[in-house]
Amino acid sequence: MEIWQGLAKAVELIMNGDQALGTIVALSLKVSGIALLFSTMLGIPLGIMLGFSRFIGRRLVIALLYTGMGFPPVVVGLFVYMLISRSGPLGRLGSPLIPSLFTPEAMIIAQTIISFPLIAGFTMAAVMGVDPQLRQQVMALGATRWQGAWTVLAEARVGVLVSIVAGFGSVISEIGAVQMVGGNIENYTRVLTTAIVLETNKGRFSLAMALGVVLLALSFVANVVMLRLQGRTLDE
Amino acid sequence: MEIWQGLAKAVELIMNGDQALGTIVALSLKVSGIALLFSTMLGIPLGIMLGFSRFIGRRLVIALLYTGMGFPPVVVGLFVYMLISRSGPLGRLGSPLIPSLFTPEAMIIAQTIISFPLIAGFTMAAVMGVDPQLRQQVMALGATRWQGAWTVLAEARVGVLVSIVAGFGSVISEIGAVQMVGGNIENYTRVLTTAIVLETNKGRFSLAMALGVVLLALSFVANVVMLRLQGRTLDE
Amino acid sequence: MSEPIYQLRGLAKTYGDHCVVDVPELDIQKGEIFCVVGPSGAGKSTLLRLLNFLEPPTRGTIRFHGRDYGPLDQVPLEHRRKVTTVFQRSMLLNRTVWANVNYGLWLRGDRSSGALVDEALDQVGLKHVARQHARTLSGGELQRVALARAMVIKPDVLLLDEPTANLDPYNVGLIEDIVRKLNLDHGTTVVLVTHNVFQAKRLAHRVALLLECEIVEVAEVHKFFESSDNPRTGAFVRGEIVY
Amino acid sequence: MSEPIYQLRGLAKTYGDHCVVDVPELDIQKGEIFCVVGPSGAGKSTLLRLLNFLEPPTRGTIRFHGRDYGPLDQVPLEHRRKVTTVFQRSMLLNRTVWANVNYGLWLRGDRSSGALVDEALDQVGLKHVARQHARTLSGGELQRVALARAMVIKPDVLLLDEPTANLDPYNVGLIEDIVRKLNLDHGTTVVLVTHNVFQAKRLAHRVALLLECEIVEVAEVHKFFESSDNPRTGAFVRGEIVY
Amino acid sequence: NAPAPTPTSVPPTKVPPTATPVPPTPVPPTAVPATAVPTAAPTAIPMASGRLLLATTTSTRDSGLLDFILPDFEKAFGVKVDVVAVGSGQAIKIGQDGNAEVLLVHSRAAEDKFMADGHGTRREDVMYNDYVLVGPATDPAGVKGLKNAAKAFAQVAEKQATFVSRGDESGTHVKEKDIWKAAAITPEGTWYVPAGAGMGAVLTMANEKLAYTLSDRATYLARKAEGLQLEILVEGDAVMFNPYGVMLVNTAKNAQIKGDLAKSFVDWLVSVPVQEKIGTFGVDKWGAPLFFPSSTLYQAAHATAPAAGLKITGLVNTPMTLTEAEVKAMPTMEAERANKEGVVEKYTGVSLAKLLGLAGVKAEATTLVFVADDGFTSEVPVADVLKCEKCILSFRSNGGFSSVLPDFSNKAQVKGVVEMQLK
Ligand SMILES: Nc1ncnc2c1ncn2[C@@H]1O[C@H](COP(=O)(O)OP(=O)(O)OP(=O)(O)O)[C@@H](O)[C@H]1O
Ligand SMILES: Nc1ncnc2c1ncn2[C@@H]1O[C@H](COP(=O)(O)OP(=O)(O)OP(=O)(O)O)[C@@H](O)[C@H]1O
Ligand SMILES: [Mg+2]
Ligand SMILES: [Mg+2]
Repeated sequence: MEIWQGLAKAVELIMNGDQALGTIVALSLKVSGIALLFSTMLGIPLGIMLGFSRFIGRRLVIALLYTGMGFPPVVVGLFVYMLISRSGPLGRLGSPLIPSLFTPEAMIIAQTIISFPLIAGFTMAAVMGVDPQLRQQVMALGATRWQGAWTVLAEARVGVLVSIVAGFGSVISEIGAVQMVGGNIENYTRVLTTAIVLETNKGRFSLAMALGVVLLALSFVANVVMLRLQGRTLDE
Repeated sequence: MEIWQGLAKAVELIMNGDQALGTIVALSLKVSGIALLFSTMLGIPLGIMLGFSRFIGRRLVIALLYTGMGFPPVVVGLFVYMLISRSGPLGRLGSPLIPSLFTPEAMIIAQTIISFPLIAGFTMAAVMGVDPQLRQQVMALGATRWQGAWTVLAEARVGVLVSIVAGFGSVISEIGAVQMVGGNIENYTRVLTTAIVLETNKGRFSLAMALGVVLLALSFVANVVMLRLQGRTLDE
Repeated sequence: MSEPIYQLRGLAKTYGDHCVVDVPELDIQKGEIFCVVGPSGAGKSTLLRLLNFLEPPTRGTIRFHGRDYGPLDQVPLEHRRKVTTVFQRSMLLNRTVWANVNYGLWLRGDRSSGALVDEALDQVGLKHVARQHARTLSGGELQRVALARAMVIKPDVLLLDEPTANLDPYNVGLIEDIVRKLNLDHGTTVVLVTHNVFQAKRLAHRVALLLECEIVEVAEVHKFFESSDNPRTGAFVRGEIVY
Repeated sequence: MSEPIYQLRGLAKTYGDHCVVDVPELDIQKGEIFCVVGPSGAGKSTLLRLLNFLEPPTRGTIRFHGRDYGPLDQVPLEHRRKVTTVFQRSMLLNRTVWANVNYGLWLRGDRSSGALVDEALDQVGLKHVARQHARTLSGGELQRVALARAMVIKPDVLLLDEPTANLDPYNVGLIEDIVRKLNLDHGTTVVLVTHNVFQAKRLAHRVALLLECEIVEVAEVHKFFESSDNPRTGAFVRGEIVY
Repeated sequence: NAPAPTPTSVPPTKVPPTATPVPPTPVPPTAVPATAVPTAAPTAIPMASGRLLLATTTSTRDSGLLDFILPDFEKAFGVKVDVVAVGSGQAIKIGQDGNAEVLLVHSRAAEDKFMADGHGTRREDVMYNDYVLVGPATDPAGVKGLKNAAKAFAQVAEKQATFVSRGDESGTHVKEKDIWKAAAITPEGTWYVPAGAGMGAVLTMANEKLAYTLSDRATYLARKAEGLQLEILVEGDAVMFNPYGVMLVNTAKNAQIKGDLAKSFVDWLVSVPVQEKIGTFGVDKWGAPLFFPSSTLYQAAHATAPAAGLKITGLVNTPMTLTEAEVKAMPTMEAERANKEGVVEKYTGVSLAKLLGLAGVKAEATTLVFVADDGFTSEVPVADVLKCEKCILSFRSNGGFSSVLPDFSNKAQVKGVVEMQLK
């Protein structure tokens, strides 16, 4: 059966240390890793703010954030495309700070936009799940704003962890946007997902499946490492 | 600029009550709605179980769940394709219970698989964030297992709500799998996302953007309704 | 005398190799107010959790309504529902006070008018906070709401863990009256954990001293406080350190 | 006498139109043990939150270390760090006991050996639970850990909200000794909320009676309990209902 | 495959649908006799309601062709045709798995393999379009107007001008690789961008990068109408033709395949009216058709048209009717002959001897009669013609044939030959 063929092929690819595969995996990890870093840096503070403060327009921001979780990647891709395209408002400037289309940098921008609402939304939920009295307790002990936020985050660690895991999942598995702004150029912007689509289009389903298995193995390992780093939080 | 053209076109399409658009929107909502229902029905109990109980292999299940959040939709699509293809292990049976490829039912299966790890993972995190003493309190008051679980869910409602929102976001914005198993057949399996990709490939960026805007408007409205139903939870 | 409501036999609870409760034999009579005193960390709250079947014991059994419940036994809902606890640290649900007090009734499928809820809130002097959100309560209000919530379900056994710790003298008296009334009018068996020796004196029929997981003495209240044979009881009551 | 550590002027806190604290004028002296008593829901805990700058008042100001803090003022970190509270319902972080007690020091960037932490735990008699997880503590242990956590940061002002509510007589005595010692040796100003009239008598220099958000009487401890001018004070002490 | 024919007509875009350029795959000269051609579309099977799944490549759907023709079929047969448009490879895979009834793809080698492996039970030519080399208007490699694709590619490589490749083993990509091979170049280096994306995406990318790329004409024209700035630089080379075939999936694969309906669909698709409709698609919008019909039936039918066909009749083993396209698909040769003014002119055409050989001249035949479209006739001895190596039937620049028999009298030079009769 093809599913087994796919598995067998995956093992074979990994065992043989296929070089093309290596390049693709490295690029996938690099792009998704950096995008995850950015979206964590954006999403967690926003999530904390939404979880802690009550301000006018907060509900609107939350509704927008929720909508952001449903941003179709291809629309984000389109949007980034239009912005940084040669004829787009940013691309026109020709500034070296603005990445060109069909570069890993453009992919990172798109993936950051895709994953940060997830991270912000879940961080907000996790932070809101922490008893407000604990926040008061922490402030009473002399925490600065940042220390207080950090402590509450640490208390909500399962939720925050899951938010980062979900963010990682959303970027590593994303196709529409990286295809759109990255262009799936071999050895340059081809990542695992676009490679999978390519093989699928060629009708080479078992190879596509094998790449899929590699991708899943990769995120499984990443998650196990994450769980390890996390220590015993989940068993508490 | 094309982004504005897209917006204008979106407004125009909606205003004119474009019939093709109506069909697409209805199908998107139907498929994603049913898939969300299924994945909620699967994911919430699993999340509760993982959050409440400590059993052997729990960590493994969690690591698998986290990995599931990073399932590339196209791989899920491929997997479902291989299973229910007429030459696949299930499709071969020719049972009327097993949906054929290129039908909305096949899309629902794929989307359910895609979204349930998100829902289960976040439900787990939300439930784990609830003080275990509250669970004891609830049991002491004479709750059955189910009532206890329900009450804890209600306490963790922000987190559970966000998990459902994220699940909705993941299915409504998903492309790879619906394209693969749905085939993007006009008036039958064409949903908003596949329509967007189609228009993008045709180079009709502003129409694609317009569809994207419609999709976002749709999930915005869905989220606002959800927040409304939720009452004041988020302001507490 | 009728059969005891609880019969504890060889009951023990340990965390790791740390013994928290170890009761070779203890009967609690139907309809009595049984008071448990003892230093901090002695295992009093743990004993109550065992009596409410919230945790399985490590060893031994609790006989309740004709059945022995050991470490692996599932306690059926109908038996669990005969007992309830007001915890030392009460947890209210994130709802209004009224909904919290109604919760036990709701669990039992009782969708009646809620007159019971209003009445219970009135008894604990908190009718005016019924619509308030549980999170806004003061410490003493919280404690009284927790008691009201336990009362409405009319349990056979009421386990009270420091029910007046956060209350002022007037409210302490109010709560004590309620407990006494429940015991007299409904025959509710009460197991009361308290550090307030005077309260134990005022309410209890029998008192037990729990010291480092073991029950050192069980005696009638007068005997316990006035003419205990056990020197450690006297020391505990005087606020001296006891081992 | 030196300048008071707190000067409250026209201070009020309301939730909606429900008045919770309303103090036209009150000074708390540096180095005194100031005790606040009053019925449940009077506003005692709220007053402490105001004194710890955890909530802004609705009206009025608190003068502290030469500055007036009103409804809109940000209290600088250095001033906030001079005060800490042991809450009525202490919240520990989801960590070990030791880490909890160390937390205040960690916040202040103090990465020293932790000898202070061990010492504080020893003082409250909990050296043996240092490695235990905070969630496993008994009620009384929790309360003592919360006190130890507040002590290690050596605050100028220590706000104690029912610090011995869950403790047995021996531990009550222990904690009272600690508080007295802190006050004598370090000159720590203590504001103590308690329902234990005897405790107030034992510890306080001055006592205030808070009744439905207003301070009805402030007096020297002996005067307050033995020869109060205010009939309501007497009624409160006797456990009668007071308005 | 047979050697590519050289088209002498104007590039396909400017040709009206009936005046087709040379089809990419030579049609076997044994065409269906005109009499056997059903010219009407198959009539509807009244009860055949249901769904028919057609797996096809994106170009047929994205160009709008299917929307243009399918409603007719749906109406006539009371069925719904579900179109799944994917990569050629994936479409073929879908057919192999038995998940579709009919395939409409353009990947000749894969199609032949599909048939050879028994996955399909019938294959028919449907139509073709062609590939074009597009690039920025500035044309940094200076290839504009070249007629030879390989040469243009070589020039792009030499100038190291950016070239975006589909890189996805699609029909287009395979064709591109063929051309590189013909140019004897292995494309490598930063200038060569293997994108691994669909045609639309690659055009977008080339537009953005000011690069060259090989595109099918349909997608290019569609994108051009949406504001693409690239221009056609090279077109018309015979190697750039792109034939589409329709295949019936083997009903033996599984019971769910609707074989009868699928057969009706194929019959319908290759029928002359439908083919003619295909030939008109896009004319109104782009001034030229996007696809050129090429089913056997269509070609046979159009062979009877007086101006565009050739009959071989009389004393032959197999009387035949050839379309102009069929004739042009045959191997060509050149002949020279002085005109009335004595100037020597070159003519391209098909060897008369070979043409006659196809039909098989009977031994008793003595005379060959050329019949012109205006009814003019002229006779020459058969034996001389069969011996003559330089005698051809030349292609006229605006369609039709002329006989060019260099060493024969002027009488033998007939313009507008529509029939060759043997007596
Ligand atoms: N957000 C709020 N909305 C309305 N009422 C509130 C709110 N927060 C607190 N209260 C009320 O304010 C009053 C004062 O609360 P506080 O905690 O200060 O009382 P306390 O004197 O500490 O009582 P106790 O001795 O019971 O702890 C209570 O009656 C409480 O219900
Ligand atoms: N999981 C655990 N691991 C180790 N020790 C535990 C665990 N859970 C509880 N303990 C210990 O068990 C002892 C008994 O706790 P319990 O809550 O029953 O005491 P208590 O008699 O109610 O004390 P208090 O009067 O202070 O409330 C405490 O010393 C506590 O630290
Ligand atoms: Mg206890
Ligand atoms: Mg209070």
